[in-house]
Amino acid sequence: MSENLLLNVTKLSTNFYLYEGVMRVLDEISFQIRPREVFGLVGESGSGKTVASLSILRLILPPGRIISGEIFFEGTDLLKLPQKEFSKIRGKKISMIFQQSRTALNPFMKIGEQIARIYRTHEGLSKSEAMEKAIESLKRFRIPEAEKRVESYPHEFSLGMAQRVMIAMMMACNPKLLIADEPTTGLDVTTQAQILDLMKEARDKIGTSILLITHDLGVAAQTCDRLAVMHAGHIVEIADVEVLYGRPLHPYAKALLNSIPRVDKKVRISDIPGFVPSLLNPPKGCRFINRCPKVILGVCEKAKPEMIEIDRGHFVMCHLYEGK
Amino acid sequence: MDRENKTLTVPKTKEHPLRKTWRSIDYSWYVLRKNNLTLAGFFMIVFLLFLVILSPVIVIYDPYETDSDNVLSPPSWRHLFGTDQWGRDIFSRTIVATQLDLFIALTTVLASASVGAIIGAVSGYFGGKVDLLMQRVTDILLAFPSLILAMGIMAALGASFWNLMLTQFVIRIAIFIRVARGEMISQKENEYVEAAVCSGNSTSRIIIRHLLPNCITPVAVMTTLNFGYAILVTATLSFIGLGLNPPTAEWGLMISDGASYLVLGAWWLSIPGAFIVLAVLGFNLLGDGIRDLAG
Amino acid sequence: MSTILEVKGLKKYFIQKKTGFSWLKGGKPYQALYLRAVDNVNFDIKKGEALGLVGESGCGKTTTAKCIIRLIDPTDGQIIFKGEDIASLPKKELKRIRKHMQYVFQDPVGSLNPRMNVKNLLAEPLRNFGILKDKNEVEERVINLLETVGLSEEHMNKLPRELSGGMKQRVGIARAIAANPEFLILDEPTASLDVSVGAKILNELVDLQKRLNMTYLMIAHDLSVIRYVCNRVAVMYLGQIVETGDVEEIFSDPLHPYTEALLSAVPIPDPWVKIKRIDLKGETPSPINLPRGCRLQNRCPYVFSACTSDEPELVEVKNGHSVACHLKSKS
Amino acid sequence: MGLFRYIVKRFLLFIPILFGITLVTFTITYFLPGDPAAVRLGGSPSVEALEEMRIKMGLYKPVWERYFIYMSDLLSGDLGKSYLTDRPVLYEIGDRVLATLELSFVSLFIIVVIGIPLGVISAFKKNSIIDHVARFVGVSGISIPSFWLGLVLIFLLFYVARIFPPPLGRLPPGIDEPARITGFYIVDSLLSGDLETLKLSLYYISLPAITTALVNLAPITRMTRSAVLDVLEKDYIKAARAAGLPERQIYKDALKNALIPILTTIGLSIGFMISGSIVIEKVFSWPGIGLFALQSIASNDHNPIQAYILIVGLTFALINLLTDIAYGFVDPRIKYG
Repeated sequence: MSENLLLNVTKLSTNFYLYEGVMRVLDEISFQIRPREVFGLVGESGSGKTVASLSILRLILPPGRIISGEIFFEGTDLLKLPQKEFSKIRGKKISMIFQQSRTALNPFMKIGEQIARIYRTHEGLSKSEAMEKAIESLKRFRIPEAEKRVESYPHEFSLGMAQRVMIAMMMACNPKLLIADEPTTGLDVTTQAQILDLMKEARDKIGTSILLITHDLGVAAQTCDRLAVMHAGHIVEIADVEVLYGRPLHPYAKALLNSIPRVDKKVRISDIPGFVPSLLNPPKGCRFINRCPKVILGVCEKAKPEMIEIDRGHFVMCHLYEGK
Repeated sequence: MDRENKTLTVPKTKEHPLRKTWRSIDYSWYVLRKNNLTLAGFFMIVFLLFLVILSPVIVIYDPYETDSDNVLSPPSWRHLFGTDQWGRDIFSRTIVATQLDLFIALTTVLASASVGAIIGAVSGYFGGKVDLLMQRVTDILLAFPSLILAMGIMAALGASFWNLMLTQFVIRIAIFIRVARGEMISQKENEYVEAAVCSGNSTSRIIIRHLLPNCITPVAVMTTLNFGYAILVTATLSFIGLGLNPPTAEWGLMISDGASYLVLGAWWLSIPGAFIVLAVLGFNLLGDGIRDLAG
Repeated sequence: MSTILEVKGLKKYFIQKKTGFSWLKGGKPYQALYLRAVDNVNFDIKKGEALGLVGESGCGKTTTAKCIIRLIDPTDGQIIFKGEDIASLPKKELKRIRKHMQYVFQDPVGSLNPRMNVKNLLAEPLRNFGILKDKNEVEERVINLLETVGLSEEHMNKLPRELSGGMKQRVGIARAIAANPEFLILDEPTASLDVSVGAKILNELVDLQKRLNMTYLMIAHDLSVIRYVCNRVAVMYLGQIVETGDVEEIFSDPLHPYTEALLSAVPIPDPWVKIKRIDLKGETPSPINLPRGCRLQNRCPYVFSACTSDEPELVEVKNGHSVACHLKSKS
Repeated sequence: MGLFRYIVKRFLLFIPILFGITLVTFTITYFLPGDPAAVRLGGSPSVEALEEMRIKMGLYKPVWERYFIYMSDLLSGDLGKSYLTDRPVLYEIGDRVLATLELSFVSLFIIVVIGIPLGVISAFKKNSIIDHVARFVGVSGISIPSFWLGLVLIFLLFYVARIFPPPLGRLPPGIDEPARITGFYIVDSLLSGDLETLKLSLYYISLPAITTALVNLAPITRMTRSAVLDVLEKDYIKAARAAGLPERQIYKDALKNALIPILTTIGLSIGFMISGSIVIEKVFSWPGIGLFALQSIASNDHNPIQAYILIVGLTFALINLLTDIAYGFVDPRIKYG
């Protein structure tokens, strides 16, 4: 199975060192991404999704630090790679799009130039060749009048268009893996649908795997092949999307899926009581313990549950299922 | 919905109000400690204030009493910092000057800060023609480097204590008006103002109870950063003869006196100079810390 | 059921002055451009009803709502609230109206004064509207209010920044219902919250409406939220209502092409349900330069000659279901 | 078109400021102590002579008329006469302004060469030792009174160590100034090939320039640091890293985008140096416009005081205008907005 993996994250932990104490934002999370798949990382705010994505690209800035774990990408451990080598992978083999693309583009630089210099950096093209490729890549992501638009500055684009530019820029070198951190949050639904279509299209045509980080379970259901649910720095469940929505096992995943209203039919929703625990002083055992309706006293508060495979490819981290 | 769950999940921690105050003091202290420079600044100011408080005890010589037998003497046990060209005790003069310079800086900056903040806030809230006029006035005042403006006004009014106070007030009121106005304009856009309208508040109550408390922070930061600058302006004006008049015990004047005897040594100007640096540096370091705390 | 609010021909134009150099050639010193944020909006809400106002960002939903509570003065039109036209009421009399009409803001962070504690925030409407004066009574009522929205006494002395997002929004709701209003405007009350927290707020809103017999005007861009809370819905596009009717009716049988597209774009949290997307091409035009005729003409897949010449009017096609589309209102 | 409009708008906003500056200088002169007529006549003139002179000078005319006369004189380039030297103020200032400018430019050169790199390093190596040192030096710099620093340096480096020259102006007494070409001694002596004078003028300018630079270094370093830091924390820098651009390129981006605030500070520094020169010139007997202004204040000579304040105000305002316009050229959001 391991030869069939594009990205293998094992026991990755990232801490933030603050005045109040050490914040254990990621606590030994493990997941795998296969080639040509859309892998979703869902969870509520504060669950550590964004930190997970930034950790993969080693973009964690102080006071944060990756403290342990391995991230194997095509057989090399990204965390052990020297900075210089790693720069060659970023943007060429793994790249990332951000939530606010208008702030993620340099406001003083024409977008054509911004895309072209990625070609110049990674493929060593000349100025004019790179510009031609930049136009081509804008066309690929359906930006109208690409020849003219390369001369524009980021503030001249609408939010949706800026997100397309960002995708065009980050997909410039046809990376093997695209990390998309809430790429459609803040966009209108119709624009969101278009952006998600573009990303799926990129996967189909180029074969790029996508790590989609989202809080929107609707987006995850419609876009992802496999899904990991995060809660308070832990991945609590991983499964194929149909399995996860059809038969969620972890009490958090169940509760989360029960809390979303639907547009196609009237459903009764219920909330999850309590709050995401503080990551400064998380519960010693299971981090869902304060909110869980099925706590096993004497077990859940004592030890962190192990990740166990219930079915083929269906992992869950909960004491309820241990020994089954 | 099961309401039982709620009592379980919301931790019942009723915090004593004093404890809460302590927590915020503790946090400020943490910020001070974390940044050694801010802490240093804090102690510099505390030291100077300490000297000012102790002045009735430690100023043993009359700072204006001349002693022709004992001029320009270097530091000794009798005269800790030596004596000046008229035989006056420099230590006593420096302490009295500390009182004077700190007094001028604190009162004038606080005065222009409070007046400026209110003018700026009101003009920013209402906008319109008065605001436009206010803006032009501040533009003009800010068109001059403040030292030059101060010099001009002092030249016109003549060197004296009250003229210096007035000048100090005038040269920095514009900056406070501008800061408060800008803050008011951005605070005004916040939804809590609309919410306050919906809650039935009158305009005056919205300004006083809702907006002004939220405009204080940048004004406060600006105020601390200006204390040091005000001390520099007083000393500089006095040095060039446009601030206070001799024989007042004032740092800038003392340096100016000492400068004439540079050939004989640097004692007579280094002591007051060191005090200026201590005071200004103290306020600047502290101001930087407060800015970090607020930002 | 009696009508509590009737909006007739509501318009809000924002004027943008564009200064140029045409005055050098003897023209005007500036050119006034009208941004037609809300352009001839009509609807009514009956007592006890929850009307949802949906549309994408910039379509004028929030401007409409803020005109109704007069945080923005409308350019034209009538707002009849409990039989009285409040569109042109002088500012002084608005306090009387706002006792009965309240607003819950979208952003729980920005809408609570960061320097006021929960108690003072909630006491403000009680005192200002002259409901309670006595200190102890106010405190009692504040505790009561906090419990109504699922908070408790211990939150009373907290500052907004010490509360989580969900709690802040609940304080916002508590403040809005403090004076026992009959009519509540909810501006995207859950948009900035996590789903599990949002679920709690939505359930509480549904609950409150039943218990206190309140009337809601709820603004949302998320159609599933509307479906959960509202019984009627109005769809807005570029400052106009393009379709209105019962929630079940519109969500199962949308008539306007824009409603259709909007509904088909909502991702459904169910991997088995795949909706066929109806894609609108291009982008929403600027509300400054609006085309003649239908405002959707450049994006609509069914566009025909009438669309470019005449502006379609909102016409009732079925029982209570109205649509503003040349294609549908004719057939 | 966008840029043109922006610039025209800036210029239009500049006009009321110019007007305001003249208003302020006029008001200040109006309140200046002393009787200008008495100063002009000198000695102890008779009451009749004084009265006659007052009428001749228009001192009895209403305020607005005097302001009008002042403005029309100003517009025709007439700054009045210095009654002390009996020469037009314009000439007096023209003789001295280059001394002030030469000192300012040399100091500016030192500041830019040291301050900006220091700020940049300080930002890139945030919280390193260099950063702490730079920040401490920065905050100390703005806390030391320039005149005191000058005196201490004179004492240490001239009286004690005998490394630097005495504070006696631009050249030692008895040395002729170089043939006047530009008015800057360094440039003139270089152009006329007079290496001895060049050496002396560099020697004499060194200490005042170092003093001015030390005091003005702080704002530039601080501003550069915070501007670069500000940019480094932006999302697009993170995105550029995610796109695999080399660190060198990222730093280049950060510098480029931080350029405007740095430019503004440089502009402000020029203003501060010119205004601060009044003190430095006194300490070092530097024959610039600041020293001239002080002499005029001491002898109640109104016109030069007025001219001095006017010129400094104008320079300051003009620099602000220029930085504003520079923004327009660099920031595309202004150009099209």
